[in-house]
Amino acid sequence: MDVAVTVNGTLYERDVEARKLLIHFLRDDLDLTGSHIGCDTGNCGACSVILDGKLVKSCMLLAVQADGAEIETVEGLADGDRLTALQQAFTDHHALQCGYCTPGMLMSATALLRSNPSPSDEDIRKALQGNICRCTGYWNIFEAVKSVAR
Amino acid sequence: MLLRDVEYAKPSSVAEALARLAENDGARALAGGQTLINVMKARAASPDVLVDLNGLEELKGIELGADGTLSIGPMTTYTELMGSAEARARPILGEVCSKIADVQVRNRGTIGGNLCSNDPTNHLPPLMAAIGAQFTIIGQDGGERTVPASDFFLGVYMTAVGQAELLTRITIPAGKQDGFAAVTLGVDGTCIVNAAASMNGSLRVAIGCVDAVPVLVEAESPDTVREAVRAAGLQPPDDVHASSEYRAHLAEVLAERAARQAAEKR
Amino acid sequence: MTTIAPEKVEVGRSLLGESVPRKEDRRLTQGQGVFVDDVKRHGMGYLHFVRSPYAHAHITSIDVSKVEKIKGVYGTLTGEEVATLTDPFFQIAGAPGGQIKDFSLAVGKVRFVGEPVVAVVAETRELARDASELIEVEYEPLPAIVDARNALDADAPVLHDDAGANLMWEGVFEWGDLDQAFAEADRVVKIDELHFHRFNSTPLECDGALVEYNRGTGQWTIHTNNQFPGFAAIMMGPAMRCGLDKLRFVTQDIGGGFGNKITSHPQLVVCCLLSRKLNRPVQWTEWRTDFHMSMSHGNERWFQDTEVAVKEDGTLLGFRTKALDDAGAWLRYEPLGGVIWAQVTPGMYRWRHIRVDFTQVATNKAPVSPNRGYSRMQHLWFTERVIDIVARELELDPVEVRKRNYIRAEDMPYETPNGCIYDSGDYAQMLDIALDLIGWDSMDEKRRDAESRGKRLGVGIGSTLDSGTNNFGQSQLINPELQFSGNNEVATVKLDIFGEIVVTLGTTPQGQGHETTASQVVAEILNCSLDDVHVRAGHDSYWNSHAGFSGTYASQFAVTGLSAVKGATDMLAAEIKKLASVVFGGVPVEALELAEGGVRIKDNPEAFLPFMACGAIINANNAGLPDDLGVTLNCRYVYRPPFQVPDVERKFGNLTLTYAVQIHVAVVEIDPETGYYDIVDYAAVDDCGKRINPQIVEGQVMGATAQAIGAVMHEVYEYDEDGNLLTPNFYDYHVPHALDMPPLRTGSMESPSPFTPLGTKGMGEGGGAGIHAVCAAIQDATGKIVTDSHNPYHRVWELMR
Amino acid sequence: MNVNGERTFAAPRATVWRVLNDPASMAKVMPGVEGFDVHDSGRWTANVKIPLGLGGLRMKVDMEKTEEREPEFAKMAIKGTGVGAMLNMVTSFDLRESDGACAMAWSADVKIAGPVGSMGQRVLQPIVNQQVENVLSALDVQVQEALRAE
Repeated sequence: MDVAVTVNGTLYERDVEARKLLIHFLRDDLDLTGSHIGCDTGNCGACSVILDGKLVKSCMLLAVQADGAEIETVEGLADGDRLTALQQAFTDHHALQCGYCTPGMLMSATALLRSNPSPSDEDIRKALQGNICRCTGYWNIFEAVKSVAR
Repeated sequence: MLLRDVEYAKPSSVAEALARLAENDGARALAGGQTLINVMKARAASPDVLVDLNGLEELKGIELGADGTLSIGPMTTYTELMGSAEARARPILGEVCSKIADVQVRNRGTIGGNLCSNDPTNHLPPLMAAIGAQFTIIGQDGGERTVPASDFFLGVYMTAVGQAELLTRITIPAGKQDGFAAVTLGVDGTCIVNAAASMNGSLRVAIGCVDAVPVLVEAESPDTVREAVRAAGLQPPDDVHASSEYRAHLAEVLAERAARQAAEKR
Repeated sequence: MTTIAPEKVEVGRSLLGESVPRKEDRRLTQGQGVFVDDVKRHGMGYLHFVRSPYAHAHITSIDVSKVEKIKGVYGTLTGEEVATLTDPFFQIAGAPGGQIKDFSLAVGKVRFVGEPVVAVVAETRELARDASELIEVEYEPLPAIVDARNALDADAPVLHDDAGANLMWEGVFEWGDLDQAFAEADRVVKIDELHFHRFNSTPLECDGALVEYNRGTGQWTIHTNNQFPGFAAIMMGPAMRCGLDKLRFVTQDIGGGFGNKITSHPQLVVCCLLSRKLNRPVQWTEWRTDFHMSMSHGNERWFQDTEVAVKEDGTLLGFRTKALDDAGAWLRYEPLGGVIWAQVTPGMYRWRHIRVDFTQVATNKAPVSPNRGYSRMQHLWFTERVIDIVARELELDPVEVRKRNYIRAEDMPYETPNGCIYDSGDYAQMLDIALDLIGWDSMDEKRRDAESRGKRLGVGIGSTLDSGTNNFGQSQLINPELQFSGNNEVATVKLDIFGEIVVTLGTTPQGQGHETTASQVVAEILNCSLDDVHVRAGHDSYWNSHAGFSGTYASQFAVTGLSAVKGATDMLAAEIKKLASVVFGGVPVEALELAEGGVRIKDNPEAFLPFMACGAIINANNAGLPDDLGVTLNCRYVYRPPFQVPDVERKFGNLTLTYAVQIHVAVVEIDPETGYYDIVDYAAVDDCGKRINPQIVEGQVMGATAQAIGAVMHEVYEYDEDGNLLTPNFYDYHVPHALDMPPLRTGSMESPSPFTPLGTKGMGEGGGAGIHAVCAAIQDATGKIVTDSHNPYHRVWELMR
Repeated sequence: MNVNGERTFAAPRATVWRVLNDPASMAKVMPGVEGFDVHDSGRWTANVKIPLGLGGLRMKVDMEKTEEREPEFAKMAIKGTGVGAMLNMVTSFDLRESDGACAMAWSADVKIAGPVGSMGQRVLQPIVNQQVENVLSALDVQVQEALRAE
């Protein structure tokens, strides 16, 4: 089936099987390998992307369902070499270790700060609940997000 | 992560969706997909056709009637419901939805999907049973019928919505004295046992995770809820998270807690 | 938590001990890391495994004929083929465990649910999985052995006929004089059974590989996320009947390891065989459910018939116990777990009389292999449980019992009953710091407050050691025939033609920030800016900067890795000075110093030779240099820790070089009606000697703590009586998420190790302390003895009934 | 998993026995039967699609009568093989005359292996109970039909 999606401002048109999940489409067909896969059950959030302004897990969506959609992935966050405040905060606060969950984590935090620029500690935790990190224990991630909250 | 081959249909109307479902008894309606797609990843189920209901405006929307009755379109996402001014007429709805899974899932998962999948660990089936929701189902012929929760939930992953039928409306009577209590796997995780209560004249408590469908008990007051649950003679399933005995015990404790919450609200 | 601003990093002050931001982060925060599943090659095929649905069964027939006809299916590999193309993997164990025949696919029999039986390679991932469903495997189910405690029963089904029974390894460890200890004892505390459960660290990235075979050279290039290529190589080479020169391992970014990515060698062999058979690159992605069913579970262990000899005042004299270890279906790294625990034989305590009868058995469950805290975690949980059970039996304060028995700071370095040398630390003072952080003095008040809210509050301590830098000689205590001992790591530091300082490590970091800490050491020695130091990401055996034990495991980079970096950089610094002394016309090297990205004469800073010039001279403009100069500006150094071969008879000797220390305190509040509980407060104090980058160290402490909290509350690989895994994914295997995390207070001490070049100690595996602390807190809150390391709500509820 | 129970049929024992031993009726009793082969009086094979709501689970089911004491007792070994699931079941029933009606005490030991067994673990028990209930009701219908036919 034909799919046309705009990812990070670029239009991609491809012919894919109906059964292909959006995450596989992004990684294998579009070579956007920043979004990751960490589970089979929609729990880990490593594949989180922003689809038409909504944060979703791209492993629980068929690529064909994204036809006509605007998608933002981690590759689209930084402006050239200029990191976003959030990306910088992640490094300043040592909010990542292996970096595998980081892309999804950044997308979730980005979505949070757009809808709620001044989140409480509880808001931050709730916003990141859908993203599993096995390295950091989350504490430094909370700090990083808090540091860019207004 | 790799699904079996499947056909994808994107109908532009409920009528067309019904037609596509009727064409093939291997066709399944795709709502939010937050359960179905995962089951398909495990290849534990493999529909021949997915009929995508996303984008069907007929199945969306929340209306608040003059008498306080809420009418909710099944394709309303949890997030939409949580943000809906109308839905605040029955505060428990938003409160419970905010505890389901996580932001990403709530952004895509739908009220109708949660109800029609009727996974025993879901939050909404017991809640709807307790608050006395009515379910409107449209048949292949376009005729609609409305059933109460007691006739809606038939078994695990089975409801009154048959093949080539769709849930079109969830109707919720006015009320505020509701409660919900659960013991979950981690904070706000998968329910081990949950219970929803509603005080509306009588006290109705529905318990989830203890049987294929929510178990409804009625009681005079919170003080007698435990007896009522005991009288229901539950035989909950055993699994890695809880013994049958533990679930039976939680059912009593949580039913009472939900009931007290409900009773304390004014 | 402090924010680290880049300007903190400047030349001229010590970089060792600075929390400089990580060099790795720039690519990782932009989704530009290269993880194994990101590696692609033209014409590659995707591999999917057909896995056993049975815990134990004979394979009566395999029919692949249906799939080989399908367009887009490239080919298959079965156990029969593997058995002819390869030899069984080398076994660490002697008889009986050593007699088992372990191949990379099941041959004739399956021994656990999820065991790979057939591999199929196809044009797409989806097609490969479709094809795997068309491969017909007939099984004849056999009874399964799931509970290790029944594995040695006369009527128990036997996994490996070659071994004759399910006994894989056994050994008696006895030191001191048990009879005397028990004779002197006022009390003997008896504990029937303690159980340490089965779980692992579930790195978010599962295993994987992309393997290319070069017909011309007969060499395989293995792009993988295996965290111990040195070990994979010595397992794979002999099995594949090839020299290690034929196996090129390449890693880059690895999405977490925690020890769980050491034993992927069977799957890597399958990829190698298929890339050769099909003459195309083969890509394998392990999915989450595959990982849970088949990869690297942590050792499950029972401690039975424990007896503890104590004085009335709580002085610990000694203990004896029978340890029963469940290895699962295969010995992929085992039975090393049978000795690794001995690195911390007495835990943190001064008792001198100890006997452990250790038995390891096979069961129809996934094979175990190292998991963060490998084998010591189990043993330290045991010693900590013993302390708290003894305190309860003697009605003493657990704090007092610990302080009375902790090894004292003034006794450091301390030789344990089995000859290990604890290098440094002040356990009692660390405990005080931890109790301070948690507000120990106001605990009774907090208890009353909790009670007023209908909750039961409990507080518990976990004190552990993180023994780092293995002496592989300990393997000889398992099997005297083995020819392994000591340890080593390699680093190469070179000055290139335009003055680039290029560092090549032998390690395979998975988030530990090696590129950053290595740069700190190099910049410190060469007295240059961090930005001038370029550490190659990942590992490549082509770089010739690795040795037999290269890899990232067992808490050792800060010692082996950084010592190698220091050694190589010291060599380079000396060569730079040697070159400069010639260029400056014979100025003695003592008169030279490295500064501002070059070398200069101390009392004549005008005489300055930038690194760029040094690199250019040696690499491209070297005519006229003295014949005997002996300067290459390309320095490879192998660090070798000072170890002796242990005494095999007495099972005595120094098994590890350093001992980092962790003291954790947890406060829980339990809902007595449901058993549901929250960790409401938590303190973690860590001492890993000299910290090169405190922020990275603290990150390791936090991560290990979170894993401990997950393990004690939720994470378990539980099987039903037929050997079906009941927690095969993150749906039923709940790992802590953001809302599950308690408030955390961290503290630290620095007791430099006298035995390491930088005073550093390996660290990162100390999280076990959290399991002990929470178990102790639950015991405190419920007043019931906690006998299991896994305490989900229903178990706590049962405790309280 | 072990399930058992007792069910009374308003029919003489002989009738119930006949139904239970008639492949044609059994084909109507088992869930989602798509094909049914009789090898001999003691061995049947059925191709079934067990309805599981989210989608049917296809299986080839071999049944073999391992024990029989006409007209009161029979024991069957049932082996189902499907993609992702293996079913092994031993079931037996005991028929008793009780004033005109027939009481059937039945029990089944059900083992389900394979991904579905693990995945669906938390819902398996309710599903099995559900299927058993369906089978028994269908059996009742068959018994009544047989009765009318007599």
